[in-house]
Amino acid sequence: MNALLATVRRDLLLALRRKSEVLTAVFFFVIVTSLFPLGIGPEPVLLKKIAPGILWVAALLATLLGLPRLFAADHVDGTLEQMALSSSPLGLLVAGKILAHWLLCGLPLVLLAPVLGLQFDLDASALGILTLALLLGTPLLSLIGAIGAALTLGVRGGGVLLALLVLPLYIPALIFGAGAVEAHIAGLGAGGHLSLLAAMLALAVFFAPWATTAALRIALE
Amino acid sequence: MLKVSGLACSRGERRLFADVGFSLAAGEWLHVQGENGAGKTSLMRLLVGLSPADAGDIRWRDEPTPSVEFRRDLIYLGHHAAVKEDLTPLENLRLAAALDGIALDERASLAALVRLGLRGREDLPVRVLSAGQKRRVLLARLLTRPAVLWVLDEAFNALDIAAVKLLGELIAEHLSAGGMAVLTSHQPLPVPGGKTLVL
Amino acid sequence: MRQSIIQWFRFASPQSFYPLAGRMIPWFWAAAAVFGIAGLWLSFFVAPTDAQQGEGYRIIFVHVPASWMSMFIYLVMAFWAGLGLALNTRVSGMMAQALAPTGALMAALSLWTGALWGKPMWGAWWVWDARLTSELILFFLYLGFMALQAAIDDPRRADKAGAILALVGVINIPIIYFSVKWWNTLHQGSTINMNKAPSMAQTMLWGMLLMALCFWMYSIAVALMRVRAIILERERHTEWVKHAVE
Amino acid sequence: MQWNSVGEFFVMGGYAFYVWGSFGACLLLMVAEPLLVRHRLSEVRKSLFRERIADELDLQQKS
Repeated sequence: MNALLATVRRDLLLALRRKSEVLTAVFFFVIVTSLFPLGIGPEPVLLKKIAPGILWVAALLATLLGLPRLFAADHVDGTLEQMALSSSPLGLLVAGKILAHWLLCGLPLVLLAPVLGLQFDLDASALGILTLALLLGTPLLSLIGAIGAALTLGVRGGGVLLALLVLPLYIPALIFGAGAVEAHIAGLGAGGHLSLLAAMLALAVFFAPWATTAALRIALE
Repeated sequence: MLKVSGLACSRGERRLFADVGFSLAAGEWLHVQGENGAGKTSLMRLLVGLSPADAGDIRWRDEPTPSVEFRRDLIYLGHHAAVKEDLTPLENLRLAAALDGIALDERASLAALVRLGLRGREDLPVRVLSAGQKRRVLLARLLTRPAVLWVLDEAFNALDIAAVKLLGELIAEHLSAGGMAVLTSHQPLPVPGGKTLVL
Repeated sequence: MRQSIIQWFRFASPQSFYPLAGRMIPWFWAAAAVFGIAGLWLSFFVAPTDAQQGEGYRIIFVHVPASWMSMFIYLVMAFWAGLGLALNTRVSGMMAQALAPTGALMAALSLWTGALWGKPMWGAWWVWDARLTSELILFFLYLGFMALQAAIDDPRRADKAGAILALVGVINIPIIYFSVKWWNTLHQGSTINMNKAPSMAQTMLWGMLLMALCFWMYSIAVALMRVRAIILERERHTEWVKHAVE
Repeated sequence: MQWNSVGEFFVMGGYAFYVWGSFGACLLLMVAEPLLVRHRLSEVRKSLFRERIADELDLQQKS
């Protein structure tokens, strides 16, 4: 467990020295969501209807933006190799890296989403559901994305390939995440969607670090 | 303690080596020699468990590797710098130890850096150091991580005369304390004794 | 039991699997032809005209088998991939690699025939129906698998990476299908559902079954042909391959 | 049998384009795929054959 926390601290420290990489994802999220009203038109009814979908798709693409770097830098300078040979289990270190990725690329989106939701005329309770759905959903995106990042490590055209591998797997998260807000607005209650998101998150927490570790070992061979 | 037998490895369709075997006891070291492309680095990676062998058996304290115990006893330094450019040498040592689950105090890490001649560079980002100095930061891990088996791949490259001599001393100290080492190099090494394996 | 395991491992070597596959291929082609002729006869000459959809419904005789096969092949592919990862047998990875293009083809056929069915029935080439949407996602999963394998140069590494992806995909397919279905009912987009083909007559079911058998045999035959090509490509430097080819 | 003439069979009750488009696409792709695979197989065989001839020539030259 200490090794996990040490990895998180390490990655946060590294990100602190290179702020631009973290801020890119956040800026992307803010700009893309602000572009939609400009492209569609300022009708509040329409904007309100498409807001959950837009915010979710933007969040999905923003997390995707940071994924290629998740393991690449450590792979190039050889620290990943040292991690694989560390006396701590690689799975723990990988879990730490995924957690750090979420803290850097996922959590800022969760915190920003209510502010951006205001642009789309969502009311307070809908904003709350949106934030909650993103809070459950963005770690799921980081976990699934890590598998893709590990599989495409050091591979030609890795970035595009990563998107091709990971985006289809993101669909359930998108459906339930955006669906939660829509269901709430429609007065159906978001409980079902949110609990399904939580169930998928639990499944991913269990499987994804394991699959990522296996993929990393293959990439290091 | 380290026993290797019948090791075989191929890259793609090309067979690099087959039936490689050796054993090391406390205080012994092995010099792996061979031309470029003979498979020295591949052998090192097989040995530490980064890549799987086509055939063969590697045993550490009579247990098959890679085991947790083996990883705890092992330190492997390869071609890569394996240091973070944005961090200082001190931070690099401390974080590497933390990932291994080793508590490293300030004094021990400073002592390692001073020993490797990095006095005055502890708080500079590694980015601004020269290639040889980066290499020294990596080598400082030999002092901060208590390992029995040192596997050093081309560790003497990019080092100046003083550093080569220093690394030779470090290895000799390690051996006389009952450690073991596997080294690859083209040139003769400044370490007395040792077995030789030619690929 | 022990004997059969040993037997299995014997065929798991590319050298013995290559001629075995060669011997099996004609039989699967023959079976595909027989089932195909019977199925086509049933679907065009025995199955009656549908009261609501007229003759247009006959598309299900290829649409449904193609959809079934596209899903089934992914399962088989994941099975081989997982086996290769667990037992480190070389043929397993090659089988997984050989199945992927055929699976993708089936998914593409399912989408194409689905669109051609949708146009006269729903008045649109594409509707975001739960089945069509999951089929599209399955098609993307196949493309991802093939792209990943093509991008990695070392075939052994490509096999292993592909295996992990296939296993992750196989866990995800039910989740994706379920989520798309949920999404579909929430939005109430299309009301017609493909699996409720009106009053499925016994003969229709038989026609679909025979066509599905034809597609199945076809898939095996093509996959075996492709695996033979892959074996020769990968093992080209071994002695036996040099002697196997005249 | 519900077809009175060959022409009626091909018209497919007005759905000719959709029905034949579906069956035709299946037939086309399911003929094309084996042909492509066979081409791939014969390409490998040819290159293996070339290699063998080259090996033999190599041996002749040495002896």
